[in-house]
Amino acid sequence: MSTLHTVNKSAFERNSLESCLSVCKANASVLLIEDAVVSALQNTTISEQISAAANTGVKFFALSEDLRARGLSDRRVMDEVTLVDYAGFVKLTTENDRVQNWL
Amino acid sequence: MSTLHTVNKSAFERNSLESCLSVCKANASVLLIEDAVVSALQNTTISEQISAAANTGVKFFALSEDLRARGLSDRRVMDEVTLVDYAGFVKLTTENDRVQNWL
Amino acid sequence: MKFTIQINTGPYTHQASDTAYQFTRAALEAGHEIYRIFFYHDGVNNGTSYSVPPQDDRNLQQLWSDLAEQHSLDMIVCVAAAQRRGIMDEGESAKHGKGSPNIAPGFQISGLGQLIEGGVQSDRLLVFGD
Amino acid sequence: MKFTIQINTGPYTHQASDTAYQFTRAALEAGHEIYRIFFYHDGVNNGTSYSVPPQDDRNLQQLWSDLAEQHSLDMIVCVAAAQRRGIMDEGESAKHGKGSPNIAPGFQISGLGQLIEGGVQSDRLLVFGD
Amino acid sequence: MSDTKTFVYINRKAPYGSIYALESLEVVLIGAAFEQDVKLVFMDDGVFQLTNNQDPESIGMKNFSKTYAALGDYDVNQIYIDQQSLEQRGLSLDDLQALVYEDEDDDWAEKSSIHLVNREELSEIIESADVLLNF
Amino acid sequence: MSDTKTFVYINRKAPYGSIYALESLEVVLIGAAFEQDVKLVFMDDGVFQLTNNQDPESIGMKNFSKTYAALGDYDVNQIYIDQQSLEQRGLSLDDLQALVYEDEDDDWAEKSSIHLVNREELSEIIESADVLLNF
Repeated sequence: MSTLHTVNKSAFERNSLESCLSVCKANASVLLIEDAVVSALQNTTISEQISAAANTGVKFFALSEDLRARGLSDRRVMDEVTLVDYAGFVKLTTENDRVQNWL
Repeated sequence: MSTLHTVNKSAFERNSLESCLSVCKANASVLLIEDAVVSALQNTTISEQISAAANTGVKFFALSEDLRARGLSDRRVMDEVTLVDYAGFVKLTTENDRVQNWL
Repeated sequence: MKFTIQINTGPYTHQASDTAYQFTRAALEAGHEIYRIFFYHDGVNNGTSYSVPPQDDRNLQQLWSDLAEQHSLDMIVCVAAAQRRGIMDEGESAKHGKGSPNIAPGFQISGLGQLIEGGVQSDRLLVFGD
Repeated sequence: MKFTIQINTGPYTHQASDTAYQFTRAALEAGHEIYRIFFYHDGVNNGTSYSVPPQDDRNLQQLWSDLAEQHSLDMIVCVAAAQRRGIMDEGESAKHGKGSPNIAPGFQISGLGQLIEGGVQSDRLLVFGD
Repeated sequence: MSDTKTFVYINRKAPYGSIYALESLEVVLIGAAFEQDVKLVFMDDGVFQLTNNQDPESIGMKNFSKTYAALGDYDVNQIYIDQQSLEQRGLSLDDLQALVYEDEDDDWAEKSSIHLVNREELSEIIESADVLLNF
Repeated sequence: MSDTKTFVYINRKAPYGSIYALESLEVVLIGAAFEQDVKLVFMDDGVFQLTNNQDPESIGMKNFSKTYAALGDYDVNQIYIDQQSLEQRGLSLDDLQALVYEDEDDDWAEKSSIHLVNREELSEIIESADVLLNF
């Protein structure tokens, strides 16, 4: 049993990623979409939170279309974060048992 | 010359109060309205930021109508925060030289 | 799999309607079923037929209406939210003494029960909003 | 003093339109002049005449229309934002081949220049939004 | 597949600043007719939805907070409040409405619907959901 | 009262997630006709508005980022970028568009419109405003 969490707002602006991570289980997946893709960048004030959660077994994903829109190439994204496209987004929702959309 | 800053979102949820305080001058006024009134409560994880800014001379206000709506009585509000009603809100905009609305 | 999609924001101001649209297309392309799309809160504004966006921009209402036609989608606009925000079908418009209906093709007005029922009948429910 | 008020959100979902309304009333009561109210982004949705909120709730469009009439307020709806979101006066509706106009009394459609001009002519500009 | 599912409502926003708190309550009440298993979570600024003595009249809005007290009559009696969110905001359970229900399996004894939970327990509640609704 | 005022635009949100970045640019361009003193501030997630290589085609949106390069032609050449916001996001000026203008008082020499500022300097810019527009 596992949960897909989606976050759509920048962790620099809102508390939704932090709240999400505070209830994430080790087998959970977190998908960053819309403005939240900026939270996937390397060497930011957020990166450490993502690394720490990844070390406990949480899997991180970011929507490549939203990264590309904002001029943020794969090179800048943390190693812990896997890029997926919309087809991959759909696949994640089916591979997990439920979806929690942090709004 | 002085500036009135308004903040309308909870500091527990968004970064707008933090950004506001980072550019506030000693003679500035900060008015908390809408959901931001929750940032005026005593003994929270925010209170210290407000105390620190108040100690540098920043004046804090909160809209009493918005506090009352949310069941938050004056007793719970930090000593550093002065309550104003809508008439007081209008007065603050005229007593300062400009208004910066942090959205 | 069967999906129900809830959309909380209107078109253009926030990306949520765009994201929901792209997700819905991708789900259909992958062979899944979209059981229902429920437009709630400001999301009801996606269903206005009066929208005229700039020529060089996307027309979200049109995109939704076209997708609904191609895939026989069940697109519901929450009645209470629609009344608050001024989205009317023929019946609502007559009942409230307003002018021409402004609901776009493919959108139907119905109640919140449709959202719950979507949750009951679908394998996954996703919410897009601000 | 002269004020220009900008409103970025529609009615009901966010408090901004309520706050702007209460502020405007308080400013008028204190003897100030409201030079202009500019409805921008989703704020244009405040100007729909089709809104029918629940009987036990406030009717924001009506409150604005009444205030405009009592105080001869200049209430502008941004034309580009209104076109995207489906708010039409008679001229817009005819031009784009839509049905009856759905703009409420007291609201006028005009351009972004009115916002800048409001900033130039007023002593204070306030923005209410989400 | 059984037609009974677990619906978990996550409430994270203060009331009156946006319509979400009111609408969440609407969905819960409408949803009660579907006889699903319903759990309500109040976390982050959502804990302010349950404060005592709300009075939004002077901002022109309706006080819907009395309606929470009726939830027990609709068999909505699994209400989870995040302790950490309360503490961060200087609040305690005493600041919130006492929500109760009558337990039909226990001679209609009046019991509290409210459970104070930590983040670990919140994880479990989310994992127990078939459907998650966010407000 | 002179009819020339200082308009300061505060841009704090990432592009495409909301319409504010696009609309801010619209107001600035329309406002140019009014010949006011115009300053643009990019802080918090607003710094992402100026990233190179934006490509929103696959999310169905228009790439408006090329328009920033035209600001110099409209005499909008006071662009302030908050250094702390860049650093917090692992960005540097190299990641952003280089915006320039031709200085008519200096034989039309091409100069940078961009000024990297700290929060102290941002305070001064806000204090210099007659009108503040927030996006």
